[in-house]
Amino acid sequence: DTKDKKIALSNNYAGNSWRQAMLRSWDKVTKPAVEAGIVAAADPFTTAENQVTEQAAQIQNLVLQGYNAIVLNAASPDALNGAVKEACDAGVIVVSFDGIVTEPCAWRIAVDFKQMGKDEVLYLKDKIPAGGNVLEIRGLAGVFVDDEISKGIHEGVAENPQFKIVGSVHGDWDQAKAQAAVAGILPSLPDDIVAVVTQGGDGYGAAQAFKAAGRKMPTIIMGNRQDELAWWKEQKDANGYETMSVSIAPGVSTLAFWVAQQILDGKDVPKDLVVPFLRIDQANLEKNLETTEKGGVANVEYSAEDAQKVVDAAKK
Amino acid sequence: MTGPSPFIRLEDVRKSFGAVRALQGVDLSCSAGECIGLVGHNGAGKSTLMNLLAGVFGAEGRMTIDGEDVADRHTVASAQAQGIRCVFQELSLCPNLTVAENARVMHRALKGFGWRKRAGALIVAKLDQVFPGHGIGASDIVGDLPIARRQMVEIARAFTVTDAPARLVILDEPTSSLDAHQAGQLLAYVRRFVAEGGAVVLISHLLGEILEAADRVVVMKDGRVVAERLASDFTRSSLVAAMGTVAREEAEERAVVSGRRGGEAPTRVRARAAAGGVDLVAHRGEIVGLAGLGGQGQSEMLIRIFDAARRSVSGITVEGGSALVAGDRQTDGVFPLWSIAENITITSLNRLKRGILIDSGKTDAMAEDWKARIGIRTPDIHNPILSLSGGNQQKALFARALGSTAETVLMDDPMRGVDIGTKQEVYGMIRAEAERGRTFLWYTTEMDELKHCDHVYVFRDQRIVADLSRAELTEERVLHASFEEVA
Amino acid sequence: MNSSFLRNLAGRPWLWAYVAAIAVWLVIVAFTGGRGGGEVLTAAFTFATFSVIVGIGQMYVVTLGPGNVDLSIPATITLAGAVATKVMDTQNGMILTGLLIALACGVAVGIVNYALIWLLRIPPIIATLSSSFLVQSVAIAYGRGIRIKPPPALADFTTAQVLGMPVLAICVIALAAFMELVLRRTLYGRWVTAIGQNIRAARLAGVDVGRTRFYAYVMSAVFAGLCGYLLSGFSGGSSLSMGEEYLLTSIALVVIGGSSVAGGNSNVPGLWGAALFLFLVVTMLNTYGFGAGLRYLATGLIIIAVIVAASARRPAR
Amino acid sequence: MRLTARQLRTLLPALSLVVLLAAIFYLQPRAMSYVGFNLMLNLAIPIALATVAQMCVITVNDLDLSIGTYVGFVACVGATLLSGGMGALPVVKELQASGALPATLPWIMQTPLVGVVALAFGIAVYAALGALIHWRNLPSIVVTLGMSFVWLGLSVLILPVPGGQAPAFLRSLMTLKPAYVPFPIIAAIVIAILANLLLMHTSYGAVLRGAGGNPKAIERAGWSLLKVKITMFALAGFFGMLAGLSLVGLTTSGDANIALRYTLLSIAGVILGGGEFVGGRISPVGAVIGAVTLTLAGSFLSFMRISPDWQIGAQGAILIIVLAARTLIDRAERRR
Ligand SMILES: Nc1ncnc2c1ncn2[C@@H]1O[C@H](COP(=O)(O)OP(=O)(O)OP(=O)(O)O)[C@@H](O)[C@H]1O
Ligand SMILES: Nc1ncnc2c1ncn2[C@@H]1O[C@H](COP(=O)(O)OP(=O)(O)OP(=O)(O)O)[C@@H](O)[C@H]1O
Ligand SMILES: O[C@@H]1[C@H](O)[C@H](O)CO[C@H]1O
Ligand SMILES: [Mg+2]
Ligand SMILES: [Mg+2]
Repeated sequence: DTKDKKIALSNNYAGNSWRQAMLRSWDKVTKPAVEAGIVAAADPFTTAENQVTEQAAQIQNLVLQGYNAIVLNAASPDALNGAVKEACDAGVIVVSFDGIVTEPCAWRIAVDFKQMGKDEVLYLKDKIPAGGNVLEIRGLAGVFVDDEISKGIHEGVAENPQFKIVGSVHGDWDQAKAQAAVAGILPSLPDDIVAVVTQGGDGYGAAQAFKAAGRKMPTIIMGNRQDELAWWKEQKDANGYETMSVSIAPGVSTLAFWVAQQILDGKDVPKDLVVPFLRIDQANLEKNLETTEKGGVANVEYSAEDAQKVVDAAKK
Repeated sequence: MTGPSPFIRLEDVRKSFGAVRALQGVDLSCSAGECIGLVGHNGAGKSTLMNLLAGVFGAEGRMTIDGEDVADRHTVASAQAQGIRCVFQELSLCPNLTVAENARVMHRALKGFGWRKRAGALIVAKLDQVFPGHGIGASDIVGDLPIARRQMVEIARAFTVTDAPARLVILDEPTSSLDAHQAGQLLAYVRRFVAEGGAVVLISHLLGEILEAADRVVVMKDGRVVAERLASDFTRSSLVAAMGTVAREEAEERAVVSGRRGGEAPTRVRARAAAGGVDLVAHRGEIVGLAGLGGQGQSEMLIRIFDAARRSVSGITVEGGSALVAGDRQTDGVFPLWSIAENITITSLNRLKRGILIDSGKTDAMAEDWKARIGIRTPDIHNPILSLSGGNQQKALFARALGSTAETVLMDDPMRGVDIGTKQEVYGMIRAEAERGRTFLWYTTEMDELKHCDHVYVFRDQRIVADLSRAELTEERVLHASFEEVA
Repeated sequence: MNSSFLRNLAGRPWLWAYVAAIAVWLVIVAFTGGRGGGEVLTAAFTFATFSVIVGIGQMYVVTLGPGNVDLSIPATITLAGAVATKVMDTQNGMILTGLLIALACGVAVGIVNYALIWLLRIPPIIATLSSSFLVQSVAIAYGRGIRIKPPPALADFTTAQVLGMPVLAICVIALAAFMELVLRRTLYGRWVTAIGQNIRAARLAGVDVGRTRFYAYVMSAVFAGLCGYLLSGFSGGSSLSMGEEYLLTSIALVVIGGSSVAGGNSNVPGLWGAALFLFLVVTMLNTYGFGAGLRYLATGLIIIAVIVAASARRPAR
Repeated sequence: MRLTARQLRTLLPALSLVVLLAAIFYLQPRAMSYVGFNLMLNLAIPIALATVAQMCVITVNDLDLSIGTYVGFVACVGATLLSGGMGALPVVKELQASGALPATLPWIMQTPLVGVVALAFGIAVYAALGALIHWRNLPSIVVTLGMSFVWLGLSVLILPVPGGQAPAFLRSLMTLKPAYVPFPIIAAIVIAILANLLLMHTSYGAVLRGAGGNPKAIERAGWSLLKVKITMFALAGFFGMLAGLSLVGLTTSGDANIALRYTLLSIAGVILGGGEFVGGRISPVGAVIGAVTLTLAGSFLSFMRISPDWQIGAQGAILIIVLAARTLIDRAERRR
């Protein structure tokens, strides 16, 4: 019974569409849960700037406010451990998702980002068996997610030596920044780029840069943003363009919410849970585009039952 | 040449700043127990010479101290160790520090436990000696003090002694921000200091001060010493003649043109009195003096009037615009990154445009015109303003205000550091402008300058306590009004 | 005559930004063996354009003297972009309305900034930082992070090129020339520089200090608004993070471009040199395949090297 | 006894701190406890130290835009070199995993001394920057802007991904639980007293501050401005190092992007504490209070429970309110 338990969402960044969708999903699922009396409160908190120190302070303040559980999208996998440990010691349940933490006392709802990067290459292997030159767009330097996805990509390329990464730029998961970085490096790259591997939120920018340079459009892996999907659809209709799109669904915050609720309810939940990433292919592009809000991110939200299934699967 | 065994000798020293030859072969010697008066026009090289003595920069030529040639290794630190102190023309205190801390900055010996107390005691004791009744505390922040008190602190600091003696104290226009009373105190102390065996070099454009305090007078012109005699051998006019300025002092005595004073002429400025004071009123074509001891609210009044010409200020009305000549040129006047021309024209730019663009032909013409009219000593008006000597910078500020269209010119003790020849010219200009209908409000700490005014308001404690007409104006009456209730 | 011309040129601090930009460009071209040099320049001009737009506004603010800086530029870019794209809603007919609204966002932010500085006497650094948080919140609440496509005509205009030169860059070069003229040859420009050197002296010389500063802060925000508008046209919509990189960039342009951070001494040509230089440095390091760590390190060292080289040539004072 | 305007202005930072505390206790009475202070304030320690570092630079009319990334660099060094020597570097571990390096490393690669050397290098770089800025008469903003990239680059090289482990002594120091008075409060008081002694009470401190007020006067009094700049920048490097070490002691591991925000926070802290950008007018005690106020402002907001859309804006609003209150009191006092 969790009807007088309070849950808080600690979020370090709200400045992109993924995070906005994440917050909206949280709202959409937790409001009815609070109204139905399943929990007493489910308040979201966001720091002003994307900073470890600010989020650490935020977690400490949430502990002070007497929340029973904190659902956490962390700015850093390690650097919040001090604050997380302090929360655990105060008897607070900490469930991390997307940006997970390594502190053992916390739960982790992880996406296998490394696998995600690898899958991109595997897709290319099927689509372009002959291989060729690849451009890599990375995320924000020094951030765990960036490193994991990139590692996966490089592992994939190592296993498929017909592909060669001829250039690598940081686009900070931002369309405009990715566009500038790609536009700068393109002139120095060979003419025959067959594919662009990305991390999400940068595919459209890459396409723009190729278009502006008058280059042949390579296969650009997309990251589930609506503008990316729309562009892909446009190209598909015009010339049969083929690619795939993959990213973590923002609605995973709602899964974390239910997991926290179940732990508070006394259920036995394993510390490490894995959720699949959300992948869109040529076949289900239209369907996903339809359900994705204009300008938003393709999404999946979780119900209590969905959460139960994920937990059960992990126990096996 | 004179006096007993000089301990400092300069021989044939030269100093150039780029193309400017500031010193072109100067000889000077300095003995214990004498006060040397150093005079010369603006830009003659006086400050440059003193900076050399103080070790601020090196020069060509020979310099011996106690018979030892130090020309190549004379630095600020070694000068101090030799007992040479300097009160620079531009303020050299740290405004963010207290009076005691500023004393510490000067003395390396003031360190270790209790240094603050010792520094405070040292400087306050010296202030008591030089300026009795100064009203300055050791823990006062220098930036909070009015400029006169800041100058007093700096002067007193130069005379304080810790480990190194004070053998020669250089005073570069020390009285420029002091009122007559404080200046008198300083000169009296200089005489005492000299009597006790110290040496002083006193630079001033107030020849009265020089003749009163100095034993020997050195006259400089264009980077050279052109005359050197005992003070008693000079009279005011022979000194002026030696400086090479045409003595135009007779002009000063010219009668006031009638009709300028009050009455029918329209009112230009009216400032309602603070409780218990007199109203300030100035008419078209009038020269109105603001007198009293330093820091009694005269500058504040000028600035309020200045503001009132631009936006409404309660109790003050101004007709026809106003312009201001700052006396504290470092903080109130000069734009240090700009050329002389840009500094002169800033207030008049509205008139110097073609369309909406500033016309450099017109600005240059205005600057050239004023360079000639007021005698700014520079080969090129596009040189930086900071390349000018202090007095010449002040002239540029005059040009800025007089060159504007403002009907009322406010002058905040504007003659600080201006040489006597130029002063006479500026006085003439002010009179001529007044005759043409301009109004002048003139704050000055020099009694002589009040004589140019049609009437004078005496300030005390932020209020006007007396309105003296030209006929009533005497030094006694001004002093009387200035002190009245205090005494 | 010839030597005085050279001396004159060497005395111009902005020269060094161009020297550095050209040097970096040569290094890039050396990598590709001469291929793609023109395309690199096209890209450089394309992206430098946006930095220069905000750099101009920042420069006017910085010229006002020590402590004056506008940290709200990124948030204003974001807000203007979000509001404009939402209002235009992909319709070509709304392009002008969108522009006006983006500029109006700038005016509003500028007024708020100056009100904080003037009414509440908050130091500009903190005032504009605080207001940037507020503006960012407004942008979030208004746009909710949703990315709306710009009207096609706007997108076409912002990406158009003639002979490899972006049309937008040509417009902004003209804008920069105009703003240089304003700085050097108008009353307003003189007033800004006077205030930057000595604010008290400026007031006593009859400069309308309050209004001059007000216009500078409003101008900076308006340019940020314009940048947000054009940027969302150029990159296919607005996003909540679109302004982020312009915080450091706008300041870096001003200082690398040879303006004095102590105020009172600025120039517009340097902004273009610095903007090209900064873009080319990143491109060069990407081209040579530097990892993120080495890239940051090299960027920092190059910036310092340029500023030291420039200082050596400047007159002593 | 009536307060002068200046005295009141010095008291203002403390006053706004008290008001903020009162508001916090009203919203969340639980904060008024040993644990409460610990939780609210332990992250104020590194901020206070970074603020003091920034203040040293501001004293001589410069600004340090690199303090945030420098603190991050120190944290990365602290979490790697200082705890396990070169053996703790991810690069080395990778090489070991791939077999390029032996599983057990020689002594020289395991000694934390390397970390001490790296920290000393940081301070030396700061001192050199002071010298460079003085010699070439460079604008500090540009140089430190460049340095901010340099430190970030070095941090990413040391720790490409967040991680590492803070040395045990830092961890236990930062989690001290002394009797009665919470550790953060003791630390803040010690920092304030230390900085105040150094800059406001020593006799050379007067010279250092004087160099901000009127550098020419300091030079004319025979002091070396070069030495002053070097001293102040080295001090900044020293306090910045303490900030980084205390931070890594709290977070337990390093991250290149950990303290980017400290640059602006530290500037805001100095100003909030009554310091000014130019003229050498600073207040070390005020700066520490300013840093604590900024930290508490975060707690206050979190206790207020505002809609997430407006949470960022509210942080701006609170900065404005704290500073505006200062201006209003200031103005009321002047009118009196
Ligand atoms: N730093 C400098 N750079 C260039 N020229 C200088 C510098 N200092 C002084 N000069 C020039 O040297 C000459 C002598 O100046 P100095 O300041 O010694 O004159 P002064 O006799 O003290 O004049 P005043 O009575 O106006 O103070 C002037 O022509 C001045 O412009
Ligand atoms: N940096 C500079 N560059 C060029 N000229 C300067 C500079 N600084 C000052 N000046 C001006 O050059 C003038 C020359 O000064 P100096 O006293 O040597 O006069 P002069 O031209 O030799 O006079 P005279 O013709 O009477 O001998 C100074 O009055 C000063 O205003
Ligand atoms: O921006 C998003 C998210 O913040 C997430 O952490 C990982 O993918 C990135 O693209
Ligand atoms: Mg002089
Ligand atoms: Mg002078």
